[in-house]
Amino acid sequence: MSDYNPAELTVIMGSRALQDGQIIFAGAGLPLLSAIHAQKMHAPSLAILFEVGGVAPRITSLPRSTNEARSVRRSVATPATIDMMLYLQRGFVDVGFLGGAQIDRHGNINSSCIGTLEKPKVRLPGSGGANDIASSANRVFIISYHEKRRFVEKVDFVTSPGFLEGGQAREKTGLMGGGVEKVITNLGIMEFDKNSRSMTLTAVHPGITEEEVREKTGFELPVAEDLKTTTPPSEEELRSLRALDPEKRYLKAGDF
Amino acid sequence: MSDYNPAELTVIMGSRALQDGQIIFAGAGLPLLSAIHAQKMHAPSLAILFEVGGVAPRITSLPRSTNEARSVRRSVATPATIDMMLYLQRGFVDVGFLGGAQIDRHGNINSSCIGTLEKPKVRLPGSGGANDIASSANRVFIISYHEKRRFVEKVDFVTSPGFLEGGQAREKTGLMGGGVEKVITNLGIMEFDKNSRSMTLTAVHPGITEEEVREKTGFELPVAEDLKTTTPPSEEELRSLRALDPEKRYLKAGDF
Amino acid sequence: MDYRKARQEIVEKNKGIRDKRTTLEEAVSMINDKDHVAVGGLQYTRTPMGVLWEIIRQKKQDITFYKPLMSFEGDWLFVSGAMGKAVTSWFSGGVTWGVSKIMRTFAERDPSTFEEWSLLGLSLRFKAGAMGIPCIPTKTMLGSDLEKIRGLKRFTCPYSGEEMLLIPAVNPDVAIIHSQIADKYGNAQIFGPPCLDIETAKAASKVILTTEQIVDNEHIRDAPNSTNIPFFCVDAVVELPFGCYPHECYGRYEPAYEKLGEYGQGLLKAEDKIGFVQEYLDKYFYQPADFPEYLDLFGVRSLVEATRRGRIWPL
Amino acid sequence: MDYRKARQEIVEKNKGIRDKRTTLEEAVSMINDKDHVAVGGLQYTRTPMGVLWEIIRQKKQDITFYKPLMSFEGDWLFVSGAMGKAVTSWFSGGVTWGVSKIMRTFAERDPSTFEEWSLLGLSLRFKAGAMGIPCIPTKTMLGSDLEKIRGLKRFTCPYSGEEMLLIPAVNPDVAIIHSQIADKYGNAQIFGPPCLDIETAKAASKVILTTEQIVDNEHIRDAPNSTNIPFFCVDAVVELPFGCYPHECYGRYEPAYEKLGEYGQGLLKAEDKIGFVQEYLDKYFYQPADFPEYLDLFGVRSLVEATRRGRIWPL
Repeated sequence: MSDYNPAELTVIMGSRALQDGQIIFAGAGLPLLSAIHAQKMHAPSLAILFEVGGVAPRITSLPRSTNEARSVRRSVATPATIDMMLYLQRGFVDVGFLGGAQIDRHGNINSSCIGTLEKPKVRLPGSGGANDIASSANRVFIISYHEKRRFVEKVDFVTSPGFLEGGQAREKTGLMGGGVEKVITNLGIMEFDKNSRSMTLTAVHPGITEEEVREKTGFELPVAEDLKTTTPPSEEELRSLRALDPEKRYLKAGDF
Repeated sequence: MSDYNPAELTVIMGSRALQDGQIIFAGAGLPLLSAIHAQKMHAPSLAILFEVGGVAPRITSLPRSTNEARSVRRSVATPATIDMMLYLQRGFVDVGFLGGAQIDRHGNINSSCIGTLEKPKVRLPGSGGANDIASSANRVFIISYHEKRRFVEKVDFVTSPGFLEGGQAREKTGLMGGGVEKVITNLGIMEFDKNSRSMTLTAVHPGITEEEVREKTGFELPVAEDLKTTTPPSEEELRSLRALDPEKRYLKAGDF
Repeated sequence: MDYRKARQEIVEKNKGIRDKRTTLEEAVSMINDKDHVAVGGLQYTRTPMGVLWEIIRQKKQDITFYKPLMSFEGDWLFVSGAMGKAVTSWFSGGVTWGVSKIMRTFAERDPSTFEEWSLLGLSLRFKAGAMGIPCIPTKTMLGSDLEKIRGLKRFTCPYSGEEMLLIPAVNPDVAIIHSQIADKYGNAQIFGPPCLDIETAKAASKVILTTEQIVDNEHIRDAPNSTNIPFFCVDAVVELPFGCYPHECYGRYEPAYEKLGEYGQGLLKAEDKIGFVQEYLDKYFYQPADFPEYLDLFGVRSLVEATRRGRIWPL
Repeated sequence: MDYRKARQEIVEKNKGIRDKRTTLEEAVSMINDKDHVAVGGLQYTRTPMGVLWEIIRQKKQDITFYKPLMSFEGDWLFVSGAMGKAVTSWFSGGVTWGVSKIMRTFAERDPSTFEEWSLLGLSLRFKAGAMGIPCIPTKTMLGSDLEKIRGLKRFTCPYSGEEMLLIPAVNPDVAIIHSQIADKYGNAQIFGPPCLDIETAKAASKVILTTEQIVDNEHIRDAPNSTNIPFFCVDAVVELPFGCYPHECYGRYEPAYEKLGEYGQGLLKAEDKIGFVQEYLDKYFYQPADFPEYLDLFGVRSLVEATRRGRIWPL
């Protein structure tokens, strides 16, 4: 088995979740790395959209931000930001790929504050386009480092809606996008129960145990009856991925 | 005194109502001819906007339609139709210049039908942008041939709102644009009483009597106390105007 | 179309970067009888005439056509039976050719065949459809009889207290659009006014794009600011030079004024207006074997002259 | 700003084609303390830095700044006192430089100084303002805590029955925008993503435009499709090469990454964060005699290198 670190593993698992021909929104960092990696591996026609106004750019070197000229080079179009975001609302975006400081049982994401917004312990940068992606993308994948303080029973602030209080809450509030389909971490893959819309462990990565995942999750995490084990990253996947981030800006060995 | 026909007279009077530096919407035919004539005479920086998507084009030969490539040549911008029309709603358009099949006492215009819309005697082409101009331009000038069947007590159909039922009716309905300021015809100029918002004759053209105007108006037309007589077209104005329509497509001797 | 259905059709369709080139026949076969079809361009500029021509040839019936301003093509669509209803702000031949007698015949017989909106009102219907919202507030049409006959709802803005009208979104089944250039994926670049084409492309469930010229994708990427419609909106791409003829295509050719005038004058003089149009349809629409043979009826002199007048360098 | 007042300011202003060239000092004197100012660009792309620089130099106070995503310039505006409130969807230095400690200092002390919207939510505020409507429906932010803290009103579409949120329009006092080229009348051509600049230009009462290069009006008329902002929206035009520096201007220069990194790392390491920024302000904002002297602090090597990396032919 090849040697890889948690960041590399997670990005490769994220990449595998993407299909050729999809239209996706991917944030800076690991989500973007997953998307570009997917283009190299199995999804050459995957089209990436950036909120700043880039449609299907050719990304050769990894940009620091998805909102700069470097990230929209050789786009097929450079629409206004509002037009990019409205493509989500109209249903054109197959997948939205998000991270977040806190994620809860029902897939709600917090990127606004730790504590309350009136008296924050930590004020975070805020939604950016994440709320819009979570509200309206046809499906959402969350990519995250798996630790107890991130996977909480209830986020301090719902910046980006998952299934809200669970059950039919999301639909009832009037939202159209499909909500969170998968949560991909360095430990495994979680999906959501059809009725309760609670996060459920459906796959663990090679060498990871069910117990380890539950230990590092801040709420009672159900486990699917047919719990799977993912296929480990191949040499080819790792070689291709590492070439995308030679400076290891994102693919560091520790937490990400 | 120079010799001129009613169409020439009306266009010149329309032209004089425009000021340099204004942003205007002008429909095909006499309104457009007035605007271009004003540019040649006294308003070189008058900017004409066309609903198809032309901003301040250079019009050298008179287009058949304001909606073709010929009419937007050498524009400074070519926005989408909706953006052109929204400039009206946002308040960017100083003057809207309209014609119409019927005009009533309160400046309402009909370009939809003679008779009722359910059982029309004549179905007319419809609003185009006229309703939007009448609704939202900062002020509207109407240019028209003066005859009883056109100047009616009440239009068969309010395609484009003037002061609706008069008084404060226009403001009460929520409209923002200033409404009709002047009606310019081959006989004289009419404005609107500040309270009743009823059409009032404020000027007659040289050689035209008050009685003649009232005779050719389909409703009781009040006359301003200080009724003025307009200055006749100058040789220079006529020469310049005739050069714009050498084929006399619009500047015919008869009705227009 | 229902708001949720309109979104679902976009969600479910294959929006990927793929070769979408096809024939005019194949593309038009995507349109069904009774569909709601939005027509690009405005009056006689950048009309997707080739697609209308093929719609008439394929004997489609009872379609609701949306166009910001309708010109002669409305006559042809009515008389052929392709158009059951015109949704537009203005319907006539052209200012200098008088009011369309065909429009009058149809709309005076059955007023519901001509659904009138103000130009901004109709534009906002497409804008709302394009934005993925079911309605949008406006001041336009307030107080007019257009407000009444369209049965529009009033709305008081809860923030400002302003009295507004709500314009309902429209999401047509198909939008048909003609651009100067496009790549095989459907990235379309329109020069001159884009009219309502961008809004209709996003509002419609399917988009048929004809283009003067298919260019390499790298050419599109050289000037991405000029792309008005991205590939994921488009379902079929047909290369069709002179695809607006006898209407115009900005920067490429002006209208064949003489041919439009011939039709306009002919119609004015004809005693049997419908019969006159039927003959026109037979000659120009049904008889030609293909689109080049249709263009041949106008003749090389007409095409060359329209190009000479209309060409704007460097388009 | 009140809906009716926002319209009236447009109605009354001189919108004509006239020479609007002026100095940076004169242009910025149009901005008052406590104004609402919309800033063009997004994160560190096409920031109208020259105008922000001059705002800080003129010691403007307590302005509400709107920007789709804020970057380091937010630190400088906060510490100088120019910014009383940031209205944005995201506020940080940059993903690789961590969360802004300055933002945290201000927003944790007084949460009302950072008014958060989703990016589409904020975009729609400007869109509504630009369209001349007081609010606009959307699905975005529904059900989230952003809906609650912004106190947004729910709305049921009377045509479809859809549950929507209403986003209130915003009409700032001033929009500040930087374009690659413009003519002296204010016809501005932006290359690369226009971000929210077109919407803000139409929504604002006044527009200050800086541009890399003033070109002849005929050049604008040669390519009217590229004009994003027409002259009648614009009130002042300032030619200001490298006007976004150390941020980037698409097609002309990339960010001075090394200089941003120097600031970002310096701030991370500094014990007295506010003091560190005050020193930075003193050196880069208050000391230079004029904008070229400010650019001189970055040095020719930095400008040439940023240009080499950023230039996209033929811009």
